[in-house]
Amino acid sequence: MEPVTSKRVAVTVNGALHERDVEARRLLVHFLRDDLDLTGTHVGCDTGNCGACTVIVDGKAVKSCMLLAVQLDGATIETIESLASDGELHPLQQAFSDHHALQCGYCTPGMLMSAKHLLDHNAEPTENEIRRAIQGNICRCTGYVNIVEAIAAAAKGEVSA
Amino acid sequence: MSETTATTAAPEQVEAPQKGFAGQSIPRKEDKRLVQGEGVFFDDVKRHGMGYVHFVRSPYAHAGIVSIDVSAAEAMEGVYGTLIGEEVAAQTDPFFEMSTPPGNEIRDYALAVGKVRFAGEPVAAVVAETRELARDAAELVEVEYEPLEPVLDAVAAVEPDAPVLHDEAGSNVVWSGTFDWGDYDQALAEADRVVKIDRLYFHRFSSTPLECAGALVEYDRGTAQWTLHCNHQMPGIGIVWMAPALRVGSDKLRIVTQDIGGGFGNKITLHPYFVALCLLARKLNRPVHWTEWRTDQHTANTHGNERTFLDVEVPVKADGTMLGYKVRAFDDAGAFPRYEPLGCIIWAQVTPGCYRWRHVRVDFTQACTNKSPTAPNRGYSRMQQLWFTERVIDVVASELGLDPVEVRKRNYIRSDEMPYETPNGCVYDSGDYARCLDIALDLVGYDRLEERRRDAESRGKLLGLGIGSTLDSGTNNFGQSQLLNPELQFSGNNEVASVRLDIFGEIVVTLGTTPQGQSHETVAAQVVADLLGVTPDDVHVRAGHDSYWNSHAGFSGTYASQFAVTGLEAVKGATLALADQIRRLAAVILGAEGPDAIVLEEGFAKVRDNPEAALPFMACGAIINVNNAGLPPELDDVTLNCRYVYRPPFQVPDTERKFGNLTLTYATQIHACVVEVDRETGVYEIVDYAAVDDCGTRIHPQIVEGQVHGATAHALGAATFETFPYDEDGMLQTSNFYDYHVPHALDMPPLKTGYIESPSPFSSLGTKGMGEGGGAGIHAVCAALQDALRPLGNPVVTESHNPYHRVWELMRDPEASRAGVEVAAAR
Amino acid sequence: MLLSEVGYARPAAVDEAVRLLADHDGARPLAGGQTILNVMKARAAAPDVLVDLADLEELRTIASTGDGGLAIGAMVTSAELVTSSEVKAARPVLGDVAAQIADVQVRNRGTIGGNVCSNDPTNHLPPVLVAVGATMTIAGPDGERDVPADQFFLGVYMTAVGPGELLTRITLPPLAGARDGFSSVTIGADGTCIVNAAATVQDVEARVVLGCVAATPVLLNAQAEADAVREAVRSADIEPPADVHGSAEYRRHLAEVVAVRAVAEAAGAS
Amino acid sequence: MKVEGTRTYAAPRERVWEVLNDPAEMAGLMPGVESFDVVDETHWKAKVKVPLGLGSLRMSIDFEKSESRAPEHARLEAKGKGVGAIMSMATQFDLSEEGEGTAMRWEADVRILGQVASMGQRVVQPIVTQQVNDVLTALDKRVAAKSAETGTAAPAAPPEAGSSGAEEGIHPGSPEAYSDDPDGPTHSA
Repeated sequence: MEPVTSKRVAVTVNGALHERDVEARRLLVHFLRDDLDLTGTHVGCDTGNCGACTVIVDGKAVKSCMLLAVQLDGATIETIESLASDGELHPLQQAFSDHHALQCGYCTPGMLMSAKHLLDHNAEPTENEIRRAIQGNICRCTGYVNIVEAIAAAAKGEVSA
Repeated sequence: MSETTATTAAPEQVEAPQKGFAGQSIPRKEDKRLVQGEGVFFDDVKRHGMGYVHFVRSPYAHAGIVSIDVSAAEAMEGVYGTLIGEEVAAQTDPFFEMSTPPGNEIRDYALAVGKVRFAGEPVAAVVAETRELARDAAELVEVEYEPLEPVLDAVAAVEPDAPVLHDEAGSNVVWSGTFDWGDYDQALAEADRVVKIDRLYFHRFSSTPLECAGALVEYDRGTAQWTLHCNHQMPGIGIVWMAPALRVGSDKLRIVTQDIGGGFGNKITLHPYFVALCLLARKLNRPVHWTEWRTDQHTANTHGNERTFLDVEVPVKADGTMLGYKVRAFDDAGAFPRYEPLGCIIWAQVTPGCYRWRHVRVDFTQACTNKSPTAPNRGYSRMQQLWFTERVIDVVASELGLDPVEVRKRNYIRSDEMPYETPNGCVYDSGDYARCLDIALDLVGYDRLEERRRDAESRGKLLGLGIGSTLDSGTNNFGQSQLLNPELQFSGNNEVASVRLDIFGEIVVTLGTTPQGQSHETVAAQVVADLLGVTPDDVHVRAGHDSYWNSHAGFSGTYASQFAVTGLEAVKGATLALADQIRRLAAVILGAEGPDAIVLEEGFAKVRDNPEAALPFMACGAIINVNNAGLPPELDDVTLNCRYVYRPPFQVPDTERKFGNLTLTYATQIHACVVEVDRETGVYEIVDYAAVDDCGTRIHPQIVEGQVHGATAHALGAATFETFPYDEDGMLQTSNFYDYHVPHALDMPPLKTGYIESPSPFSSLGTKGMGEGGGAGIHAVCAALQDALRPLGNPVVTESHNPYHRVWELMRDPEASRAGVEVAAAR
Repeated sequence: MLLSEVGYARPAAVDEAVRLLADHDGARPLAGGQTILNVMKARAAAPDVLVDLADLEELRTIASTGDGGLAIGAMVTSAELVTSSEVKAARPVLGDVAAQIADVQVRNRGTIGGNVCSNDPTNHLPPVLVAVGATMTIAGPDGERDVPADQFFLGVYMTAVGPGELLTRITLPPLAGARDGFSSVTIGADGTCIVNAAATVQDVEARVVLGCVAATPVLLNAQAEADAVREAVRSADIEPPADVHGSAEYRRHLAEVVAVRAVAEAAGAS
Repeated sequence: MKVEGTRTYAAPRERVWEVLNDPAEMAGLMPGVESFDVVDETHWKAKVKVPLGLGSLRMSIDFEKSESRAPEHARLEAKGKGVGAIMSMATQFDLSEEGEGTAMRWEADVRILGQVASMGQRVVQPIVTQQVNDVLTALDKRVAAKSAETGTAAPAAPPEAGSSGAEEGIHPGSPEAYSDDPDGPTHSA
């Protein structure tokens, strides 16, 4: 085996298989945004702190700016674009709207994916567990107050129709 | 951990029960797209064949540019072209400067010309096929520098032997002047004591919006027009800077925004970058796309104003009544003034803070330093002043052994004095500070304070309570710029909205504003819905801003806490005009007596006493737009497309006395904070926090509360974590989110909120601009720390930023901080 | 944010990984990537080749050793350390400390091997592994060698893992009556570390290891009692780096405080 | 950032001076040198690949010997340029005879500018110290080797590991060599 500077990768993103040649140096977030046009995943920092680029890879929340696309060959990825189905908002999305858990909306996709990862693994989180789950997602608008409330409400199924 | 408690206290002034959507927390119109990742932020916009831009930035804080060689970069495969300062200097004029000499001699271009003045300043730009290639090529640009000594402090910058940044100005002074209001000497004569404080320092930080700056810029050769898909938060002013620099008329620049990932003022002065992009798009005849990265934003975008207060004097009566103050203030503008020197006057909107201080003398100097340029940052310039007033209150109280709550109440402007004219002619419209304070204290359990102190002590902690009393002054009178430079031809303010009824009866609203999370689509729809008798779902508010299609006025934009007044007054004015046209049309069509006989309800124009006679809006839209043959001439002016420009009732201030009303409305924030300090480490935790807000009539309480949460989070971050310090070489020490720690979910204390409503007498809806807050959290934390540390030798908190190590230093050596404070007998 | 061009290989076995690392000058292992990709984004350092360890399943296991200790593969993530019942049973401090590393997303990717091999002074795991007396197993062209944790860390971003070598396993001895503790002061909750300390107390003897006060963890031995620990930190004459989060003096002071707290926590642990 | 210290060598002062003043010898002391050119008696140029553990940082460095009083004092200025990094260093040393051996008092003032500086002082500071230590360790060995060649004195205690390690992300010395005390605990005889 010899190292390569670009490689063909096959990834399943939101249920669809994509095959692309990609440079080894390309970050997953740029692969999603620039190559696959999935622009719901955002970039807010360049050090893996802000979590705006959070997606779920093989069931785990990760920061897509902290992975190379070539590492994902064969992986299954869920992005914000997969959350609503058939025009119906996911309960978390509805709860975020109900509770005014977003202002500018830039951190929201990453925040929602972290919240989904939490609820996928813990159906009844405590407030502290919610805060720990979104510790890796920076929001500069809300002070997190309404985000925490929204996630708690979604967990309890208390969302508006 | 968090709880949100609306106070049970009844609103201050209860009007007739609300009928309609205003006052209700309806679902936000923006949310559906944003929660699905379907918002459109500038970086989501792509064009065929576009090139990616990477800026080559200076590693030096201060250096001459000896040479720039772009040949290797241009020769690289995949590179489309480059731009350097010499080209910029040849093709553009320096940006307009607002100051008087020497500040207005400064020549500010899109790229560094001849010299670099802060680390991170762009010196060249490279465009390539991919983002990565652009950066690769940028590394091949050879720049030879001749390092110069940097100057990194505003006070030092005005010393005669300081290195000068701008040779053409010959001095680092951007602006300086004296403000003298009331009779300070008389105040000294009346005082029983004078409290003196050597130095107070408000630190440099910014709101660091999560979305960094950027743009996709297209150039149309045929029409010589540029289109910028970007996140500029004040396009009107942006164009005023850019068009003359590019030597074109303002119509040649089209600025388009949709969703913006937070602005907080930090996206007002993007014009240097955008002019470079315009030049590249024209030079290369292709769309160019620039994404600023986080490190770039921290090192080279905008910072908030850093201010040093020297030689503070406060004349005080024996009973704790403070008569005013005297101070020398030094404001650090960074390397280029850009939006400055407006910060040299904006603070004066809140000259006495919340207090009845009548005698004020301020010697104000703003200087350039070799640091990133400053720009408005949430609470712009007033936050610094309000921090100063709150520190003054607490230090004076502490030194004279007075209770900080009692001192505040004694000195607060009273609700029965409203509207209140400050010593410099500003008019505080309404409010009840003492009542807000009582609510805040109640929320944090003030009555159990001593008990909680003892409990904390038993756990090795020191507990302290602090108060931050601030005002969010909204709707600038731009005439205040004439107090800095009487030659400037700016005054008043304006905002614009268009409301129309389209062919199928759709109600379409365009705003002059450029929201970045402030929910203008929703709030505008509430106001329109109530006036036209429809629901907010029936009102289509255009997302974002397009300077070609949105109405916009000279001061349009989203800044300075003004939408609830300027934006909504414009929406209301346009809607009323439309309603009037609909009524006139319907009266004719339905054969009613006149427009007054028509009511608008549920999407119909109805004859008041004959519900059977009703014209749906769809018919109105169709009649005027596509079925208008035979309409009588008295309807000639009915277009169902109404634009309204709201102009607040301002006068030009008196430039001699620097006197006049500088702002229309004043929202109040009274915050109370309880901290526990670990005696061993200086680490502290906010264990209780209350924010009480009064922004007059609330159109959408949930959105108002969201702004309160956000402003509080910014203030708490700045109080403890967020700072932009430089080392001796002028290198920023916190250029990423590892070192520039912003509050995370676990860092935020439990927040309690309360409110009262004191409607503004100066806005027709009773609203007041809000959202910036006045940095009350910073002031409250400073006060709480000082209170907590009192048993350890009564150290004085003299800086706005108090990280753990600073608290530890205060505990270890209280005398060092006390040395700068003195209580003198009055003369 | 934009990386320099880099070669990429994803070997299927450890010996192949070792060969790749040996064959290519400037090759570096890519484990979770939560440090190295950041350094590459800043272009502060540029490896020529990344050898992705993702497929090396044998590096992903947590096993109890015969004596009640733990053998942890270098590719075990922080998240796995947090939830591992083996870790909880044998050496719970490791899971407790791993839970304080950054955030969920970083813990889902970041590995124990990457954390110790990057040896950023702010990392939590290096002091813990030195305190518990872990053994680091390094695979190379000539087979495996073991390095005690207290000899593993050589400098910022530098360890005993040499060219053509790979950290494969970290072995923790059984508690055997010892107790572990950890204490840190960070910027905000679980933020960047200012100073940390790990302690292992056996009877009345404490091994205390300070982090973020030097390029490598600083090991001290003292009686497990506050004054003695404090004195041991003082006499270690540490010269911590100063930065925006604390002067050298503040870090020196914190070192005493967190050392005492880590020992107290260990003493109080059952 | 200033680092300074003293060291002693079990070699005569002239021997130490020779090593320190021969550009070719200097080239051998620096970590990761890829090319080294002598421009004239007081000016040299080097291209280096500074080992930083996670990867290397390439730099072009210009050296200027600004003061020289054989065999006791010299001052050297270095200016380095890399991607996102500017390094400037002023170093000077004074040699004095100490019994059979030589004592060296040295100091280095190192400034790092540019994006690398953004990695934070708590990282950059130890790295600089480490690099300085690398040079000093190599100097120890070189003086010892030279002494062995000419048989003038017993060699200083050499570090254990191979010297090429630094380029590969491993440090040549024992862990103590990287303590924050740039003097190192025991490098001299």
